[in-house]
Amino acid sequence: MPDGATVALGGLSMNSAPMAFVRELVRANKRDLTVVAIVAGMCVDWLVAAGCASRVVAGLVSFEGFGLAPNFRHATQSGKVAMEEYSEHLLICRLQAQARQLPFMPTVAGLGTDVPALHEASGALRIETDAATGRPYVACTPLAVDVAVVHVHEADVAGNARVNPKLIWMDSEIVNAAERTIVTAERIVDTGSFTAEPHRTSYPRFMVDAVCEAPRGAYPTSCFPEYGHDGRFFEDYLGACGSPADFANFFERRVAGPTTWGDFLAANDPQPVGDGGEVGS
Amino acid sequence: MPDGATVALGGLSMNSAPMAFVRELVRANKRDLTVVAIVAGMCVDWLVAAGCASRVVAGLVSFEGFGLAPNFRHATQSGKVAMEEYSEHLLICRLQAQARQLPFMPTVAGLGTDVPALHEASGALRIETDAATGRPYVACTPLAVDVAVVHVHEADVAGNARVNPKLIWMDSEIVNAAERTIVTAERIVDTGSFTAEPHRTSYPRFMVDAVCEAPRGAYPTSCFPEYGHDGRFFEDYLGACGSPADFANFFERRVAGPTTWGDFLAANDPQPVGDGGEVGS
Amino acid sequence: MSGAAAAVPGYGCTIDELMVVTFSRAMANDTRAFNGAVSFIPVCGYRLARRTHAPELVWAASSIAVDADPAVVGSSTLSDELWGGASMLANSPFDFWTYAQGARYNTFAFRGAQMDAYGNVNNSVIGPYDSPKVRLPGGGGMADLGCMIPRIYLWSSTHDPRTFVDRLHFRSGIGWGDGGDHRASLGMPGGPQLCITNLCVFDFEQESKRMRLASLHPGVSVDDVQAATGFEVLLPGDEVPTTAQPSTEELHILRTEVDPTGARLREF
Amino acid sequence: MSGAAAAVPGYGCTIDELMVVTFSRAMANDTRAFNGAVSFIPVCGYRLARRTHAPELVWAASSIAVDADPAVVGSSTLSDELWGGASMLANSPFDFWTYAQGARYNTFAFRGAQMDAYGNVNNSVIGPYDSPKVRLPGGGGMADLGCMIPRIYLWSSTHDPRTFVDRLHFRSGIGWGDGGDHRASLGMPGGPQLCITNLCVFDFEQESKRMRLASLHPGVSVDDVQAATGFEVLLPGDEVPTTAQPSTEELHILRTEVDPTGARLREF
Repeated sequence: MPDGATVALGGLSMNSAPMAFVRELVRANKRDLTVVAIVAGMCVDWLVAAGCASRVVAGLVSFEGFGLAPNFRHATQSGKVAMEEYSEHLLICRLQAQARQLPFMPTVAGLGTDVPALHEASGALRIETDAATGRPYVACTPLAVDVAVVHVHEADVAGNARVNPKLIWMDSEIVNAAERTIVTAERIVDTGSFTAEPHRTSYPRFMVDAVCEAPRGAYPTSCFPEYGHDGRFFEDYLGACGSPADFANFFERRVAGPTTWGDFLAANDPQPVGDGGEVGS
Repeated sequence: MPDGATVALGGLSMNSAPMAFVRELVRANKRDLTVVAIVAGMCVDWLVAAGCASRVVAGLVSFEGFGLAPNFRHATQSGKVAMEEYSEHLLICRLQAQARQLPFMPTVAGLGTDVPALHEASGALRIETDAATGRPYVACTPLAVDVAVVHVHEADVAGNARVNPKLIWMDSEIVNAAERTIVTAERIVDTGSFTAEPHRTSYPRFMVDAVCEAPRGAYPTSCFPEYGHDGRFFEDYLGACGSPADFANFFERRVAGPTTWGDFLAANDPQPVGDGGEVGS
Repeated sequence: MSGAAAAVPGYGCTIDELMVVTFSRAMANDTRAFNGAVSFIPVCGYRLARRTHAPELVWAASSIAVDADPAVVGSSTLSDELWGGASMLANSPFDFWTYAQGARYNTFAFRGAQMDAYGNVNNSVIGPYDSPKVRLPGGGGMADLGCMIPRIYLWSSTHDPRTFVDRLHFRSGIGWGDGGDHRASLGMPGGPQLCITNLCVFDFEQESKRMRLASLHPGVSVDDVQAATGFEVLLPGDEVPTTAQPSTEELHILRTEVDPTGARLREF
Repeated sequence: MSGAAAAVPGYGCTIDELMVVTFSRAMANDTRAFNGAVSFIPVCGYRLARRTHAPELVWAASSIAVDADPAVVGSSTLSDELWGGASMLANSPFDFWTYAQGARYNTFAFRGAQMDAYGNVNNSVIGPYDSPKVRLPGGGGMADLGCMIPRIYLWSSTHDPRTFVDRLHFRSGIGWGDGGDHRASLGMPGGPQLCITNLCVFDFEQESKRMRLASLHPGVSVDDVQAATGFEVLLPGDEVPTTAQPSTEELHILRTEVDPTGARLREF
């Protein structure tokens, strides 16, 4: 992952972001990353806080009911980090155009709003009119992604990967669009686990370039159905934002400082696995 | 299902076609149907043999290694039935444009072949050039479907439906495009079966308008993983095509004549359920 | 993280409860809804409607979990906390977005940091776009779903002139657009039906598609609403009615079954 | 339904076996392939390649079952009979077609009822399109995958002038199109690499993109091939080599592991 790369992060809002990998980007002091995240929160805020990201390409960045993402907010307000704003579906369509090698993907999303005009100069989005019906649509051009990073429950060393109980969020869209894909997994399993239930495989080995084991690797976001998001972490994080010094201290102690992922988890003392939603699993 | 309706049939080639429902269309002596079937075989041949279909909209109709679909072949050669020929992906794109209420879906499929020109006059397909890149694409316009009919393993009376172990073929594309959807199911189950494993549901109740129980309802096509296609039926069917009288006799005795679906199965003596592929189920 | 909501004079309930019940009553039996982030009032409203007058109502929790019936509403409306009892976990890019584009879901509710008289919303920036005073989260699916879904509902627990503005700083999501036939001319189905706030209920005047006072919550005057609203509030021809009182049964179900832990107060 | 294939003089195998082995040897270790209907030769070729020189080769049986390793090849190559041992059952509209459009699969093999010198194929009609002598099944995915997949292989077990024609009655699938840079000008990746028949192997001349004789099966002459081919067969600068002999190991694996029941003979 060179400085300056375009990296797309999986997950959605409080759910299933590849936080262990994001923390490694922070610790590796990456610079000038363009971060693509369809609907995101903490993952983007860490990369902005650590100065890794220079550009955020997203439909929404927030901590939901907990509040705004504080570093993202301040860095984009000051102009230190650029926000390339889409709606959720416009961004999906750009990723789909890339994945399917199409000149564009059409959608009605964004018509009548101020979003398409943000991308008129770059040509990323174009409002066009269908020749036959006269209906307007937004032509979403391909969005190139160097590396997608997604978190899964199980992967084998060949790269077969599975989200339990089912791939739900939009991670497949970034995987399909990306030049390379890195998977972090709660568990590394034998290939026999995939051949035993091949209908449950989310990504085949040829779509995955690297696999890293990362137990509880989505913390503090959720990893349904195994664990929920840790609201206390979000509250502590926001609570530390009173002063730059307080936040720097918090970020070093609770995020960037711990040497291993295990050390990080110990520093944050998450509740035991199994406290998440227990639905249908 | 009024005469003249456009009906889309699920399944793919030798697999998972809603044969029990198709047989009821034959027995009800429906007329002038437009039959949409992406990659099909026996289901189309029955409807053509019985004079139900006046138009076939498809990417491929055959009995694969067993031979050509005989009634389809002769009726389209004589002009009695019109073949509206697409490729598989061009047809999917037309269905997707309909499902997503888009003026068209773009694809590179079909470029450089004679297929798009078949649909130039009707405007169903248009070859266009992307304004920004100069790249050609095929604009696939929406294909309206009155009724989709798909076969599943399990459904509840509310219309929730599940294909085991996973929705694999392109049935979702016709369901999403159709005004109404009829599901035939190997088994009717309680809604609790869906709430127990909600990640396995293929269609939610609001996409399904009617459910009919039809055990072994895909016979003589397969219903993976529960039973395979019955090659003997295909061979007998083709073997009866030597003379119109022989075929009429065969069709009455083995297809249209039996009163109930159970009578039909008894007349054809399929092998016991469980002889299909036993993969990963 | 939860606030407290004011009592509604004479109604034996608080304002959050009145808003949920009012939202619930607007839901027909053929409603097929889903919800996005921080949508406690609509989530409670869908759940209540299904338990009262609209048993066939479809609600996809977080846009994922069809017919979910969780024991409680948790701290996020866009998480698996809400998925208990669902009959389907839909996949987002293929299932959800196809159903949304095809208007198989017919109902969506959104709120913005700013909302205008036509039910358009801003959740992107306060201030100039390129150097904003506040960088908000972004519109998420608002720009998409506003275009696709025919029955749009708006709500706000902060009815004040900062929220209800004459001119949005950015249009993140479309309601009735520029008003009149603008939305229809773009080929979009339906449009905003109601806006339910902590002071009143707005509907939309048929020709102009501007917000019009439909009912006042108890103790609230027309002048109160106008003072809290940054655009001119249209009035109905007749006298403005008072928002109907929740029934004892509705309040009981809301308090004991729909949202026993009071998650809806997170919006206050 | 199965036919019989002629013995290959001096090679200790039959022509189906020579075709499978030749196909197999053309598959590099980075092959990511799938197959459609009635594709016994390619299916056996992928399976053999993976067991010999290309252990990393990906083959999605019926385009669905990734890394399948069935005990036998059944009566259809587009059915669940082939799915045993797969590590993934991909969904057709979302997984398969996305991987195909993105050229994540890089290899596809097709045959047509007619094939021309540029590797274009016809599987739609024999005779005039509107009143055909024979209505064939239709191109299925040929018109799609010919455009999307960079490494295209053709094969035929019926090398005769009815199959290899100067002018297709209908172009159901594109190979090199009109030849030269036509395919590239349409923005398509790669193109046909080889055509393996029961008489010979063709490659494609680099400039014109016309079929050129690459090797002759034992006992077949250049004249035999030309007589069986409806277009002028290009010859290489040097003498035409003989198609290489299958090894004992390849034949053993083919006969005992890849296709012990001889399903490949369904093409003969």
